[in-house]
Amino acid sequence: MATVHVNGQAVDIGTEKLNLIEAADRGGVFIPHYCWHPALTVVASCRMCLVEVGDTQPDGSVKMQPRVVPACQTPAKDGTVVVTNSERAKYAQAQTLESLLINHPLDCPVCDKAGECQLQDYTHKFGRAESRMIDEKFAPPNKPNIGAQIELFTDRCIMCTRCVRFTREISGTAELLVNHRGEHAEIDIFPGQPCDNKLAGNVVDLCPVGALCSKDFLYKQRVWYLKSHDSVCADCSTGCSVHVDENKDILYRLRPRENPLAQGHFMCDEGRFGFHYVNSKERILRPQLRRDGKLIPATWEDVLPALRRDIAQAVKQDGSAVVAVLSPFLTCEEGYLLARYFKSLSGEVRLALGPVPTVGEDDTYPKDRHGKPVEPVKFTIRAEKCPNRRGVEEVLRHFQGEVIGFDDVVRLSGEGRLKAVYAAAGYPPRPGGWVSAEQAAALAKTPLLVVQDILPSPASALAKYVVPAVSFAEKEGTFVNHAGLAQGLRRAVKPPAECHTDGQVFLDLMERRGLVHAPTIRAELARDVPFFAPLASGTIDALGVMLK
Amino acid sequence: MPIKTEDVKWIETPKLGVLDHLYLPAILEGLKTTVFGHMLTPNITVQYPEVQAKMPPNYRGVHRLNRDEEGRVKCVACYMCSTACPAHCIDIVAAPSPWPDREKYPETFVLDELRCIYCGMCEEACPVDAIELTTLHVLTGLSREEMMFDKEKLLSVFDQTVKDGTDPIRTSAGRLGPASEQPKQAPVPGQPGAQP
Amino acid sequence: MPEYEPVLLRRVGRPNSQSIDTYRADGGYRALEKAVAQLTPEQVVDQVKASGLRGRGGAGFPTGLKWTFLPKNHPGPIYLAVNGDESEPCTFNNRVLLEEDPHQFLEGVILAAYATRAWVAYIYLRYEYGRCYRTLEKAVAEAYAQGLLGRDILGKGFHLDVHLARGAGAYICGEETGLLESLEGKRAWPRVKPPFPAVEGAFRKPTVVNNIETLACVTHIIDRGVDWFKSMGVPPDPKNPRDPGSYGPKLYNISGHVNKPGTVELPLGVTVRELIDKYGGGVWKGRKAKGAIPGGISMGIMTEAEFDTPLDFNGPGKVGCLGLGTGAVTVFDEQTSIADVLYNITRFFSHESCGQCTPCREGTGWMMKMADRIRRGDGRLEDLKILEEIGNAIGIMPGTTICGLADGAGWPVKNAIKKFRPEFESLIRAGTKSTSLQLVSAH
Amino acid sequence: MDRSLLITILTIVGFMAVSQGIIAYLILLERKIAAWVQDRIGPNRVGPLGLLQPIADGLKFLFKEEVFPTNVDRLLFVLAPSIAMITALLAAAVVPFGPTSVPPSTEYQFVIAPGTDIGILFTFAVGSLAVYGIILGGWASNNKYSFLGALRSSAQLISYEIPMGLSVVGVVLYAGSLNLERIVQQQVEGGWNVVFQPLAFLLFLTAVFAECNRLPFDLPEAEQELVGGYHTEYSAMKFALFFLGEYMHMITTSLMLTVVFWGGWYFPGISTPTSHVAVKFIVFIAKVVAFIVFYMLIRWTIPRFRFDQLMSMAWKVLIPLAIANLVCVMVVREFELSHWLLPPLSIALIVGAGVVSFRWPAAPQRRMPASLEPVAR
Repeated sequence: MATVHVNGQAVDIGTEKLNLIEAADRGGVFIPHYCWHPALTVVASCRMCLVEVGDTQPDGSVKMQPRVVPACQTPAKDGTVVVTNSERAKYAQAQTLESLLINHPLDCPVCDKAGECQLQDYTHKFGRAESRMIDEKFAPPNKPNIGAQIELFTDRCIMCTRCVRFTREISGTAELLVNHRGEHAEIDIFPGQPCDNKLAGNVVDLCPVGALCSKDFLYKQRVWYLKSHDSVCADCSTGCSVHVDENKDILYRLRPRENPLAQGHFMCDEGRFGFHYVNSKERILRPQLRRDGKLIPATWEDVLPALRRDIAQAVKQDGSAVVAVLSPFLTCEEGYLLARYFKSLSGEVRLALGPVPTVGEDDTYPKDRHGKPVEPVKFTIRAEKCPNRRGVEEVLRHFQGEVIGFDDVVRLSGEGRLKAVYAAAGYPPRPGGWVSAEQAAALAKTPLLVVQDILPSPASALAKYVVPAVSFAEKEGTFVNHAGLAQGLRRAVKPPAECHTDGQVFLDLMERRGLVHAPTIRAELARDVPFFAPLASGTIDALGVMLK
Repeated sequence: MPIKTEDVKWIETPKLGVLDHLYLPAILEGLKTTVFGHMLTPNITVQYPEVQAKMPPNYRGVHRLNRDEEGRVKCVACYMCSTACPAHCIDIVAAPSPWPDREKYPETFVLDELRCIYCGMCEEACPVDAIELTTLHVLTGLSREEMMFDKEKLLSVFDQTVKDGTDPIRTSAGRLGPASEQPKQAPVPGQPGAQP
Repeated sequence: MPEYEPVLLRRVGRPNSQSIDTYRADGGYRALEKAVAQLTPEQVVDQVKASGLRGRGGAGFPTGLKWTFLPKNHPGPIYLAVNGDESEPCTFNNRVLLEEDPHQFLEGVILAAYATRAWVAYIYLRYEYGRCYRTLEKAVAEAYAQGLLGRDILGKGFHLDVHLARGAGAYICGEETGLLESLEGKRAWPRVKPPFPAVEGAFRKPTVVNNIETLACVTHIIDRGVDWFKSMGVPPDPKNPRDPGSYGPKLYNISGHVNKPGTVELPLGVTVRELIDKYGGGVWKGRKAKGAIPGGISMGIMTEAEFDTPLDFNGPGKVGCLGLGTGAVTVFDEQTSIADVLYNITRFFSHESCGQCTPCREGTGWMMKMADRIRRGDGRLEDLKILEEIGNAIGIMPGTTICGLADGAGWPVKNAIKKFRPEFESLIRAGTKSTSLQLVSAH
Repeated sequence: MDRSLLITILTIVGFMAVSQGIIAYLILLERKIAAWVQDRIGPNRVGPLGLLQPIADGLKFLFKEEVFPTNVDRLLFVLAPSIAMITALLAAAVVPFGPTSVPPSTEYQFVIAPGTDIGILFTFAVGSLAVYGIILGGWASNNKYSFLGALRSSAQLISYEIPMGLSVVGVVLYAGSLNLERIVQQQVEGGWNVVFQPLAFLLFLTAVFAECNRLPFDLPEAEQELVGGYHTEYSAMKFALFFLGEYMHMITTSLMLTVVFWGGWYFPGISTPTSHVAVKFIVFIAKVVAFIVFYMLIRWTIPRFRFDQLMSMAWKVLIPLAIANLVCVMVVREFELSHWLLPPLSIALIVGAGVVSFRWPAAPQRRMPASLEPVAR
């Protein structure tokens, strides 16, 4: 058991190997830092985390070191004494901040980072009010094409080299480098080799100032307008924990949320920039039903009773000819409600798993210079491009023991053996789509085809009923990732005016009263399905719950 | 923030004399002020609309968007004004600027003059002195849409005020703050500070 | 004091001094043979330790002590890195040694490798030292040919390979860990210490880094014995408990405004005035000296009045300089504007700062900007205050940087302002340009 | 038909008509004076110099909707403004509005009811009824503010009746009559009462300000605190009636001041008993107008009293002084001392009051909490 004294307060750090920044953090003392990042190597070059350090001698006295030392590089040992608020430490930090601002342009008004900029924050908290520098600042030209998604505002860089180390240590692609020397040092790329790896977007998050900016988000919003919601990325089965940033119900960006159980600190660009369909103008905005061969917009008041009636009729004719397709983009709760609805109509109704989009192999990082993966793996982009196959499968297994594939549904439908298909899709737009034109034509042979989806697809064009679905950012629920980690989705934006969340639609189909409330349903799910038993309380904390 | 003790000014009740206790002298004094101090002095009211009032230069009226020397909009779309605005009447859409000497410019800039409370916070917040409140105070319109001033309209207010010579004066330091002035000397290519 | 007989430079100027044959004829490789035959590596280390040899690269760290820092019984490999990146301005003593007598140095390398049980020695040479490189290349080939390098040296079962590496053209490559980074083919960004190179150096293996002149001295310590070595120099200063004494010969460079610039070998402890007047032929054009840089510009500045300071490891510290440094004395005469000196110094360090640590990267640049402004006559009195403050605040001594470059950058600035403040103040008050700029505008 | 009855009816009609018209223009005058005092111009849009403004106002009052809030007592709600108006008018019945002569006289008397021997009593009695209208109005409105206004009004009017009555008793004693014509006549013979009883005049003046609800004593309506007080819920013609009542009150009290203290139509050197009746009339009216203007000027000069100040002034200052004044007059009359003794006595009383007030032990001060005691000044 090791005890560290942080500003006179004893902090027990157990047996963990921590540096002083982490140890002080345990004691509630924040030590400012730029170059240090828990996932990257220590270079101790920004000199922002300078503190006074001492050791407790065997006789109990404290021997302070004669100079300030960087906290990031100093391991916390039993008896280490850290002083962050002494005149000397504060002076060293203020001096570093003044230095950083020597060549940093004060263009905060036009800088996208303003508001979440660590240089701003630390200067406010630890720095001087005014710079004494009166000479001209060195302002190298911007590099707008340092990456397809990244722009480098060279003059704002404070040379923490987090981005360089990221590309070398996490992605392994090593596109970024430091060029020139001294105050002329700048981040650069090799000519013609932009930073376009699949994790490149992370350097924007890593950048403590506004030097590396995401072109996707550039100038779209000032960050202080954004409201952040904890959620889960729905783009692959890694299930990265993310912050969903929105303003006035428009989704502006996703940022990775540190979660050691899920993905660590980072997320891939596919997920990061793949959310734009949520704001799409193409979305299915209201329920539609087919009358005289044409799909016409309708109200929920019309559609829901008709839907209930038609499905009940089909079940009455032949329960086994009714199929509900549960896409792996449904939350566990939604899958559970839909399964329960159909199973309550008849035990013979069949439940199928929607198509599971899979692209290539799992993509692991870091890579070596030949693009081959290197051990140890620090980040994985999964081939399975859906967030909740495991969760939905577990629900299906519970209700009918086996999982019917989507191809079987298409085949049965093409053979004209089905009376009704309810396809709860909710797929984001990805190349190829979730259903091809042929598959859609086969599905359309079923007299009652209900398609619930976010965007129009060949299947929705042929469906008898089209029901709007909502995206991951608009609903609450649980996703279970590839490893069995159940994470909670929080609603970040309101769905379009006439869209009901999928869970609400299922609830209404069941004629259960009230609004859908994820924790309640989750508790029910945990009671009914043993796999989800750890979720019995209905709540999931920010890191999620590991299901076995 | 609590008020500091040294900032508190204590005022004591003045000691009244015998005459003061009679009240009558005070009443007469008051009447003197009423009659000779105000009633018989010239009026300062202006007969609007026959006579147009000349507003003091720091009057806060209709906004304008300033142009720089090259006639481009000075605004850099930093949203400081819309952030500072207590009435949430400024709506900006930023975009990468088409000019090399700055990074950002307002693609659209819409100010709802009906919603505005003319507090001047936008002017205070602007880091480049792009938005200013002019002395124009006659603001009428027949529809709400008409009162949504867009970028062109706000720039035209600038043109008009410049033509009329009714530039607002905002600070004792001069017409504009130091931040708004571009560096005077042309940057030498290749030298530090040269713009890309 | 009797006329000193040079040891390190004894073969300089002799015909064909670079060849192994003449070297052997002059008694070369005698020490190596003696050591390999009679001494264990530990005994070699002990001898060097006992001699009180301190690193000639600038910091003056006891060489024997450094060697003992290596982990005991390490499975290897252990590396010996030789710091030949002599880039301190006005310093050229290594060059003389390499160009004129490479085998003397090479013998030191082999001895050091023997003592430290290193398998491989990397000689990291400043890129600009092309001639040194070629001489050394030839010398190494000769040594290999005679079995002094390679496998089973002198039949005693110890191996050593020597690789020459040419530098990357930066001052920072001369910093111990910067050199190692550069050796590994990376950007010469000094490493965070700990771990020290003796534990984790080149290619993450234990590494000893020594200066060329130091290793040349090792040859003679083994050859002539500890007592000979200790007979020269200055004993420890009783007033300075941290001074272990300065023993042995030292190469001094004299440059700047003197009549006869060059390199001389003298026992440690000669005074600056003696160097200038006796060996440098006095200040040029009959002028008086204004000051001098005692040992490379990172050591600070001495005024004329301080010229009687002895140049040993302890001496310059007594007048506020950082240390002995490389022993390269650069003199500037009374007509030199101190603002020019300051600008030159700050410009050098701002150009050479590696850009890793914020205080040094930005501080050196800022100092240059201020020095430039003062030089152009636009200085402010508060600039002096800021310069002094930065000089004090950057470097490993206050703890704000990784390597010592910033200390070296701050020291001369502090010295200049402290020792020449009246001149700065009158210059700033008058708002006049410095001498050099006046000359430029006059032409 | 009796000729005198005809004259009386004509006088009534004339007085009513003219006074209403005058009131309308008094409102304009008040607005103009307010504007001038505030460096403005005042109403000038309707007609030349805004002279048609009263007509516009009147028309507006007439055409506005008669609002009856839901919970009012409808009967009293309508009755209240009428009472306010009627009492004000009734009070004017015995007050001269022009030159008069001592009854019995054959000359035309500028009074509606000439020769009323209880003239002053009548005026006071009827004038005091005005509070009835206000209280009823405040009560009937069923509104907190109105009710508070009404309560204040009742307390205020009852308090100020006493010093008003007492201050006039001195004059009445001196003149030996309650008949206003006689009081005028007495002043024609013996000089203006204001000269002999300045204290009584001041007391009366103060009291009538309170009686008329004029600033600085307009607490019953206090816009800032009570949103108009008793007339908060009133609009249109009913409101106008309150307004008319108030202005009628003002006119009546101005007439009273002129008649009782300032010698009515008499002005030494200009308007003597032998002067032409027109001269007398003009002098009389000039005095009245001067008082009305004085009312208006005071409105923009002195801020409103606090209610406790108002009450303490009535009970602690005005009433004792009025009694003292009365005693002085009684003493002079009883012992038939020279009436030139009265002015010094009166002034001595005023000064005495000031000295007493100055010397009086200060009312208990509200102490600051110790923590807020000034530390360094």
